Amino acid sequence: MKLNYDGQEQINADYDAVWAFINNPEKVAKCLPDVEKLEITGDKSFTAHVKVGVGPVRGRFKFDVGLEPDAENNKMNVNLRGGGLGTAIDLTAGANIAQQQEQTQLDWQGEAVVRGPAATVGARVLDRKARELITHVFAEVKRNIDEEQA
Amino acid sequence: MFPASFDFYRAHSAEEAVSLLGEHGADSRILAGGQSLIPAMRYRLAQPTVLVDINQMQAANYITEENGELRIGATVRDSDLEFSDLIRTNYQLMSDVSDVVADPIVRFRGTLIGSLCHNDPSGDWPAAMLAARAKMIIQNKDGKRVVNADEFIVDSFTTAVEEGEMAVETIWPTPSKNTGASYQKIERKVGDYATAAAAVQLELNEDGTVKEAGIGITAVSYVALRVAEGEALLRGQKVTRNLIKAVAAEASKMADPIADGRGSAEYKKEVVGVLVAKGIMQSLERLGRKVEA
Amino acid sequence: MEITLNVNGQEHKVDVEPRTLLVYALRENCGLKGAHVGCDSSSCGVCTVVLDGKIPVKSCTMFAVQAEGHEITTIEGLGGGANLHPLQKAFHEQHGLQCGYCTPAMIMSSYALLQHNPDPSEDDIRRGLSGNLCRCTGYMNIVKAVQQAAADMRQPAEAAD
Amino acid sequence: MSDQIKDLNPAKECRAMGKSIKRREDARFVQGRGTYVDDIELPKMLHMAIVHSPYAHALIKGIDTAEALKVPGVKAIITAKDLAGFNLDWIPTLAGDKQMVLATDRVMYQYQEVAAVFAETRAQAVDAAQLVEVDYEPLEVVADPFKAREDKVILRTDREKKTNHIFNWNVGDREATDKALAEAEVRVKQKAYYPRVHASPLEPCAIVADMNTATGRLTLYLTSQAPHAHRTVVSLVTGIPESNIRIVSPDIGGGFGNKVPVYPGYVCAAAGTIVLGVPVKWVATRTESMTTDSFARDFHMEAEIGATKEGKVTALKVTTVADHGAFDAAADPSKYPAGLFSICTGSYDFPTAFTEVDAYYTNKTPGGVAYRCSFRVTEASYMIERAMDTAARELNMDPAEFRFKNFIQKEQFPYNSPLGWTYDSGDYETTFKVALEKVGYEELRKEQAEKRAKGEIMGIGISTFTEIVGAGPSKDFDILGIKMFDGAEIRIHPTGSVIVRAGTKSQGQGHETTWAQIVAEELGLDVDKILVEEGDTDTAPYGLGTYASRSTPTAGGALALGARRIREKAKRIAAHLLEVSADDIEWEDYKFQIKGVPSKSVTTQDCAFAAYTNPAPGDEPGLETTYYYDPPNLTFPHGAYICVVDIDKSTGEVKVRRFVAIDDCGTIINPMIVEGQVHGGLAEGFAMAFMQEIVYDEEGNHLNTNYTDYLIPTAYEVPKFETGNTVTPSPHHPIGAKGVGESPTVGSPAAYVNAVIDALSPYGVSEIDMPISREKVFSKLRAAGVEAF
Repeated sequence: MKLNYDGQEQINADYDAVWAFINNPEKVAKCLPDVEKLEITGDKSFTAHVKVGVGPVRGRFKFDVGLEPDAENNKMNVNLRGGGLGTAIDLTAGANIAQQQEQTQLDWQGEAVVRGPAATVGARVLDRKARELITHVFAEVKRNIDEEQA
Repeated sequence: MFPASFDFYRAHSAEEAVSLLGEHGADSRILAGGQSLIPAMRYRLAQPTVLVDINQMQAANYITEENGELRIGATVRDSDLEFSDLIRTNYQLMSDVSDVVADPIVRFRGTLIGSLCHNDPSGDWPAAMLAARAKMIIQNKDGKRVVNADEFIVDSFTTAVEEGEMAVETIWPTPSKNTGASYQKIERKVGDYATAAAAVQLELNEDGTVKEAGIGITAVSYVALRVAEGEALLRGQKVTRNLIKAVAAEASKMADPIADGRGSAEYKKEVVGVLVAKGIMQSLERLGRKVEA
Repeated sequence: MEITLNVNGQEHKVDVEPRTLLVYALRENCGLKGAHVGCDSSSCGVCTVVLDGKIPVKSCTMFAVQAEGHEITTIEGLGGGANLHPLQKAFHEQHGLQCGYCTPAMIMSSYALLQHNPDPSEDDIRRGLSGNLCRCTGYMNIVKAVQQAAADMRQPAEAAD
Repeated sequence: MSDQIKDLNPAKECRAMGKSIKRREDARFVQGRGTYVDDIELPKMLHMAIVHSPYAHALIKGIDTAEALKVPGVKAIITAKDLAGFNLDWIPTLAGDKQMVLATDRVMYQYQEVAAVFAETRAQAVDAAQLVEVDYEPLEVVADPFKAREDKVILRTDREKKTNHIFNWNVGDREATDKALAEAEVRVKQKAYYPRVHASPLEPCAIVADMNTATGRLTLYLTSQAPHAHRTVVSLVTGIPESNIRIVSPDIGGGFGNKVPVYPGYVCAAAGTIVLGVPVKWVATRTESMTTDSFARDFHMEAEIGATKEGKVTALKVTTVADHGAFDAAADPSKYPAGLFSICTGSYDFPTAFTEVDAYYTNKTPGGVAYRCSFRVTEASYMIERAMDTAARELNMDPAEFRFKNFIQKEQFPYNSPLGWTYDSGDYETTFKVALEKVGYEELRKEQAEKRAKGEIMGIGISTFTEIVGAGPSKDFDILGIKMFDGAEIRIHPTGSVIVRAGTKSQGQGHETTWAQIVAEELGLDVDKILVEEGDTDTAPYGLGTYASRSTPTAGGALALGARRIREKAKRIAAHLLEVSADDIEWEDYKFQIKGVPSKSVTTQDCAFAAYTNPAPGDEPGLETTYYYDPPNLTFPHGAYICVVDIDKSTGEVKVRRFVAIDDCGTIINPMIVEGQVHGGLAEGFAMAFMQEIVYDEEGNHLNTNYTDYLIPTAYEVPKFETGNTVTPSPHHPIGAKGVGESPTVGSPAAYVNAVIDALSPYGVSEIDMPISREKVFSKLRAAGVEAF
């Protein structure tokens, strides 16, 4: 199943600060919820072991995450591939970054493709949880940068 | 399919269960009827490391009616409700639901409180709980607390029951003689989750106007929803066709379903209104009343 | 862990893991192959056995450890040889089975149904058996078989009236 | 079977044909003592679990089994690389294509098998399978045959031909048909999609594979509808001589065509026992069954009928796009890649016709089994019966009247159809009249008119179908080159008891009873003296198995003719016993008697005793035979089905009020069993019309992988059926029988669907595809402005 999401964050920092943050795998990784184990595998990639739980559906997912900055277009693309519980998840997210006076606006869109038992058994649940997850990540990006700035 | 390994404990009292949950933390689960949990474990979508079985808690197996309330313990099965004369006579909504929840064999094992705690967004009982204005008693190591239906239902598969807590009793107000109710469910076959469903309970005044209305809908959002606007429209009014249409429209308006094998979002949104309407009409019929033109 | 299962009036001491489902304990530890497995989702009911004389359960959706302390009845305990249960006889006489895979469960489910409702209508039977799938018979003759067995089983009581 | 009691044995009955003798196989089943593959346990047996791909189309960059191998109890894990060592990484399909056993460098559909784990317990095997890490690189997915047709992504890179097109198969006169259509006064087009479905016997596929390393003998206990064919395939694939392979197909928990193919799981288990030297058991989970067993149908069809204004049909053209999945593993006779789809002219006398089928690869599970169907006949019958109704509506003619106008007449048989078949016999008018009378057609139409006036919704649906079964005559029919005959062995023991063995394999059809009835009737022996055995390749004579309603037309013929051959010899013995010449003996009233002298007679049993104690001089002792029957033609059962539905305006719920089914399957061996088969088939037709469909999304995700979402109807949903028969024997079959197991699945879907369309036709509805959900009906009613309440 294919799920589409989008959202927006206003960050109290300038473009450069935001750009630096989202190019740093270590910092980006910290924005994922419930990370149990983290391996930085390159200057633009990391592997995260994440605990997931939706009601009775609980387990550990492993994600390989790659950051693909597109400086020319002021855009950051994120590819996330992994899964657990027999399920494969491919998530691609793109964020357009634009400075507006003192703030920087992050316009993001994401598309998640879920394959395997969770897609069949849990469509009703996954959609909401995936939305929560991706919203959480960008909210955390904002919160962390805001904190850095403060 | 075969579940992943876990440790198995038997609790003989709620205190013991709560203490075991406290000891083992987030990966421990209560095993009541197990009719949702065990299949999830067979698919290994759920892999709890500790199960606390409460089935031998004899003291939790009760259905009692006193002081205008029905109290039901944690090990009461759906079939206990289905075959209970008390329920059939005095609790129309509960009786309706207990006839259509899951399939007849699963009902012999599945528990009412277990279903409520599982809080499947397509489950039957949460919608009924809302319509009937039922409550839940939750126990933890420090004691008990009571939450009403609206607070109990938090999110998909998430209730007010926190880690280390256990729901021990559910309380359903005894409907007055002037109360009619109906559960309207569309399912693709016996045993299926609802495509959409509506629980309706109407209490009438002597003059036929609505004294109190309860409407819960399920399978049309991330949790069961109370159609509060619809309830408000009904209160104090004579039930006319136009009023029913307006209430149905409220249900459709607040429904926010996703498309799946059971149907498109548009269909579910529209049909849940039809089910609310049918539920109102049947509630009235059961009181020997007709919809006014 | 070692547990004791009381199946068809006989005690079986078996060594199982907590995760062992009752159906596999019955089949592989007790050697009773009448209960079958047909799905992963508690949908098909071909594993149905009866607890405590009248409670039908899908034995794939219960752990063997949970069955301790209960009397379990499987198709093997219902009747056999020269003493077939009226349900077994009726399924045969009404051609209520074809491949036989769902049959033991269908009979056990019918058995429990008749404990709760000795004189079921056709609708009661169709509803009551709706937790058990059959792919061969189209259910027509299963309904007839349960009706015949119900009548047979009521007979002594009715004769006494 | 010492526990078998008198009550469960059939009555002593030598005049056995046409009697509702109770089934002999029931004794073990009602006591829970059948033996299915999963019931078989062997010493030191390991369990196998399979790792499946979550991707529908991806490259495999690596498989890491290190963690999985650490799980306690795990003995081995195999991947395609290991299989390649035995030349078992690819196997031939029945359709002449090849398919991967375990994914090689890529996966071609979701849930494809990637690795197999062998462990001491099932749970350990699953524990380990979860830990096998596979590194995938996703590729673009093609999950739609129309997208596949564009050839933008070529799926089968292993083939020389760089196209997703598998075949074009056509029959009939294209030009003449186009011309006739162009000249027709009325032209009616009808599209219909027959959804992808799964046969879903309740027993999933299973195997216990046991290689005896001391003797080199491989025994496979297998859920097999065709044990002999499977043994030949295993021999061809592994190089092990057939004499060293024994396939035992024990009790089978339903087949419906699902257990005809050779599945990768079987091959992995066999490889496992060969490598490990201990028995290996694999029982598919329901999820595995739903996702990796061969599917059925998935035909996108379009029919065009030409007719005169008076309602006489002049031409038929049917074109089809077929989705065959990742490999062409359709189970059809070799010369018929689209099966017997060219029966699509049905029961009607079309002067000219043309049909063609184009098949494509997609990233879906391979297959194309004949699910309770004689090779694509279900699709054909559904198409023509839907199109005939549409044409009747277009002509403003009652669908019954339109059918009467166009039936092939009784006098026209044997009838040569424009698509090349010779129909053996039939009496369509009579059968249809019986059905119309039984249902009270005139009254129902009146009731419908009254209801319509009140705004109530009721429909009547008709299907007067023709089947084509009994594949088949060796001049045209083979599978992998093996001709589609069937064998029967009859051995009469000195005391007159009999063992009958056949190359068929019952999965619930009741062969242990009906085969005994045929032999009893032919030889005047009591049914309860005749033991029927099937399924063990060491003992049963060669035969192609049980599917496609072929058992009675093929093995039934072998049994009757085998029995008659025995009767010829018994006659010589009778002559010897009665001290006359064989010419003076006649077979009369189930006995051999001196012509015209009933008091001077002996029974077959007497002859059997003599065959061992007092053989006729110059004659070979003993009394047994093996007969291989090669049918001269197929058989053409037919029927008339009428369905009555009521529709709830508010929810779109369709209630089947009545269903009348009159079948004509020729001579009836056992009416009880025939009726049981019809009930079952009508229920499956109902399931397809209203519930069953395998659904994929565009990413190739299989969306209903278990029975919570793939809907199998229960006793509560399935309607009641009213059945009956007419009897038009097959002129060429030894006992005139035609086969019936599939007629109701073939014939009924159109009746259900036509009823719903008939009900909705006042609202301008002329199209609705299976499965008919409430949503489809609800939406059509709302679109037509019908208020819900």
